Order: sequence, then C-alpha cells, then structure tokens
Amino acid sequence: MKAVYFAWVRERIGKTEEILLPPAEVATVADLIAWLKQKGEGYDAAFENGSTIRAAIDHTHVKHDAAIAGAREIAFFPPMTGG
Amino acid sequence: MKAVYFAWVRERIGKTEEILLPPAEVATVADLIAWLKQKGEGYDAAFENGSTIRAAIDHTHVKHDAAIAGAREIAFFPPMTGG
Amino acid sequence: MSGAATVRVQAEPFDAAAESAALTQGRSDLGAVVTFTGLCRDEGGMLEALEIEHYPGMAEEEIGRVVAAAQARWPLGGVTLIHRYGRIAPGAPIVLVVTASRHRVAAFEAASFLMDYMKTSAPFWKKEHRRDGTSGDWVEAKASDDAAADRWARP
Amino acid sequence: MSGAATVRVQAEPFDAAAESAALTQGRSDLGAVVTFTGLCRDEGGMLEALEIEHYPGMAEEEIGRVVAAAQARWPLGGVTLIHRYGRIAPGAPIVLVVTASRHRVAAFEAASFLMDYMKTSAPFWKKEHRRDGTSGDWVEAKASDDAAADRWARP
Repeated sequence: MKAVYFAWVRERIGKTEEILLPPAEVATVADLIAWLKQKGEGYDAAFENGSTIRAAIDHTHVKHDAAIAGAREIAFFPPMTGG
Repeated sequence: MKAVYFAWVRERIGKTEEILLPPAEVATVADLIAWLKQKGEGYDAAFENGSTIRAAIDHTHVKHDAAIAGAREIAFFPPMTGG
Repeated sequence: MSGAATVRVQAEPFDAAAESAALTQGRSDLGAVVTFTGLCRDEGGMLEALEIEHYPGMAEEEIGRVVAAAQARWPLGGVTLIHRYGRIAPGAPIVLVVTASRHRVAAFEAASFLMDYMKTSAPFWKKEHRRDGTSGDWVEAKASDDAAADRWARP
Repeated sequence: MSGAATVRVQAEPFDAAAESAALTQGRSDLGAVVTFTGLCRDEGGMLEALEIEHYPGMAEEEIGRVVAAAQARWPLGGVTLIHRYGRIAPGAPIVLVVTASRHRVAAFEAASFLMDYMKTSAPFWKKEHRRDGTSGDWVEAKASDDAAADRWARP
C-alpha cells in the first residue's frame, strides 16, 4: 500500500510518499495511524492529534474507522484550506 | 401635481403624464386613485384592482394611505418586473 | 471596509468582465468577488425580444437606496449595479450585480439581496414581443420574488 | 436542464470572463449566471504570497463529486470550477466558480454550495509566505467553513 502525505503532515514526516507494509492486525485507518506513530519522532509529531488528521483511500475521503483492506493508496493530511 | 404612469397603467390611461388638480378633500394616494377612476373608462380600467397598483411620490415608494400634500410628482404603475 | 458604489441605468449592453475588473483593480484586500448577470430567456423559442420600460430618475434613486442598504448590512469593498432598458434580444444581458468583500459569505449574500430587491423594488417593467408577431403581455410579478425579498427583512 | 460541467486544477491564471462566456455562448434558455472569484488577500500587507499545495488526482475527482452533487440538486444549465495551485500573489485569483441556470436562486445557491464544499472537502492547503521573510504558517481550517458546508446537509 502506498501512503501519501500533504501539507504539515508531509513536512513533519519528512517525505511525500512511501510504501507501507503494516502487519495483518492493522485493519482500520485508526489502527494504521497508531502503527505509524511508533515509526519515529516525525510520525509521532504528525499524528499527535491523530483524530484531527484527515484520511483518503484511493482518492476518496474516509473516516478513521474505515477498513484499509484492498487500499492501493492511502493519504493523510490536515483539514483542507482550499477555495 | 404631475402624475406619471408606467407599463399597462400608462397604456390603459393612454398617456404618459399629466397635471392633476384634485379637490382639497383628496388627501391620500387612495383618495387620488378613487378620484382618478371617475375621470373615464381608461382610468377605471387602469385602477380596476386599485389595491394592486403601486404608487411613488417624488421617486419614493409609498403606500396607499400616504398623504399627497406637497407632492410634486406622483407615479402609478403595476408591480415591478425588473431584474 | 467602505467601498465605492456604481449604479447605472442604460440602454447599452455592459461588459461584466470590465465592471468586475474595475472593482478589484489595484486592490489586495478583497478575497471574494461575486457577479450576477441576468439574461433574457427566449421562453422555449416563443420570445422575439423583451421591451423594458423604466421610470427615469426614480430607477437610479431606488437602486441607490437598495445598494446603500446592502452596504450598511455587509462589509463590501465595492458594489456595482447596472440595469438596462429598451429592447433586449434573447440571450442578451439585462442586469449586472458585482459585489466584492473580504469574505465570500458577505459577497454572496449582498449580491443575492441586491437581486431580490431589484426584482421587487426597482421601477422596471418587462413586456414580451413574441415571434409569432402578436403583441405580447406585460410580464406579471411573481409572488416568489416577493417572498425572496421578504426573507431579508429583519425580525 | 442538463448542462456541461468543466473542472480544472491548474497552476496558470484563469480568465473568468472567458469561462463565463463559454458557458452561455449560443444559449438563450439561461436567465442567470453567477460567478465567484476567490482572490489572494495580502492580510494587511503582511503577506508576500500564498503557496497552494494540492493532491493531484484526488483534487479533480473530489471537485467532480461536489459538482455532480450540485447538478443533482439544482437545475443547472452549466457549471465551471477551476482551482489553482502553486505560488499566488496578493490580488491574484485562486478559485473560480461559474453556475448558469434558468432562474437566479438556483444559480446563487449552487455557486454558494460549491464554494462551501471547495473550502471543506477539496484537497488543497494554503501556506503563507510573509513579507518579512519568515516562513509563514499553514493556514488553519475555520470552524465557520465547516458550519457553512453543514447547512447544505439534507435533514
């Protein structure tokens, strides 16, 4: 599964994208965030208020209880400020 | 006092404007409409549903109970359809 | 934020883009510009043209009063309102509203307010000229337009 | 009334007048065209530029979904939505919405709806570059924008 990061989530993690291979028990977006937070300081800072971070699976907004099974691309980003 | 007429009020009366010299007991817009209705068929047709006709005194919308004393120009017209 | 107001009543067509550009030219404090253009519909091919009659003098004054009410109610950086009269062909523009503000809600609401009051308060009347050559009717005022204007009345 | 939809995400400036003209060209069934242009404010002279980041692919898809929702809700004769990314100077345009319909209420409401959802749902993020040379902050999302979008939720 490819992960992509935007705005200050990207800046804190220090990369724009990467391939993630989480263990099988990581089933939801919330599980994935918890798993990512343990990968290092940047991840911990990016997800320090994990519930405010938005996620999208394959270009569609999802809630944190969404299953990640079958996802090709998962994105994490702050609340949007376009328009 | 000058009277001016617009749209189908103008068409039914058959003139765009005229000088009116109503008697002293004609005090309000409603009085003036009642007085005009007796001036002829065209006036009667223009004001047959008198309450729907709009009036303006000196370029400002007024209700039918408004006094006409001091008016330089009084206008009668159907509900507006601009925009 | 006090802004310029432009009100014009004219027979000639207007250039919506130029009017909008004039309002924002050299400004960097504006975040939102809304333009509304009202066009003449052909009503399913029935209409040859609209003839718009107006009350010269009062039309400009009444539009000015409506614009002043909008300026008092929303923080507008500028507002332009142009209404045409005379013969208008289907597809041609009749009325233009441009509102500029720091934020979008003020610009949207003020433009919508201005159009609702243009419909119910500005002294203009439309007569239809039909393609079949018959003299058309005067367009009737719609209760829905009165209702739209009434929603802006303060409680 | 089914109309064309145009969605573009681009770095280049757009021509609001040309986009609006393209939507109404050759049509005589449209009575109302609303355009909304969102501009970069200089925030009292503090701002040098905005840097707009977006999620390529999802941005176009999400705007397309919002446009489809507007088309399902209002009878639109046409709708155009363009959002820029990259470095934007104060006074320059960021986003354009054009809606056309037979009647003004549909055009106004659809344009307002589209902007509310552009703010809260389209994957764009703004970073401030300040005149004093410091690296500015990411613009924070506003609760008022969420509230504006929520008012369109059906009961």
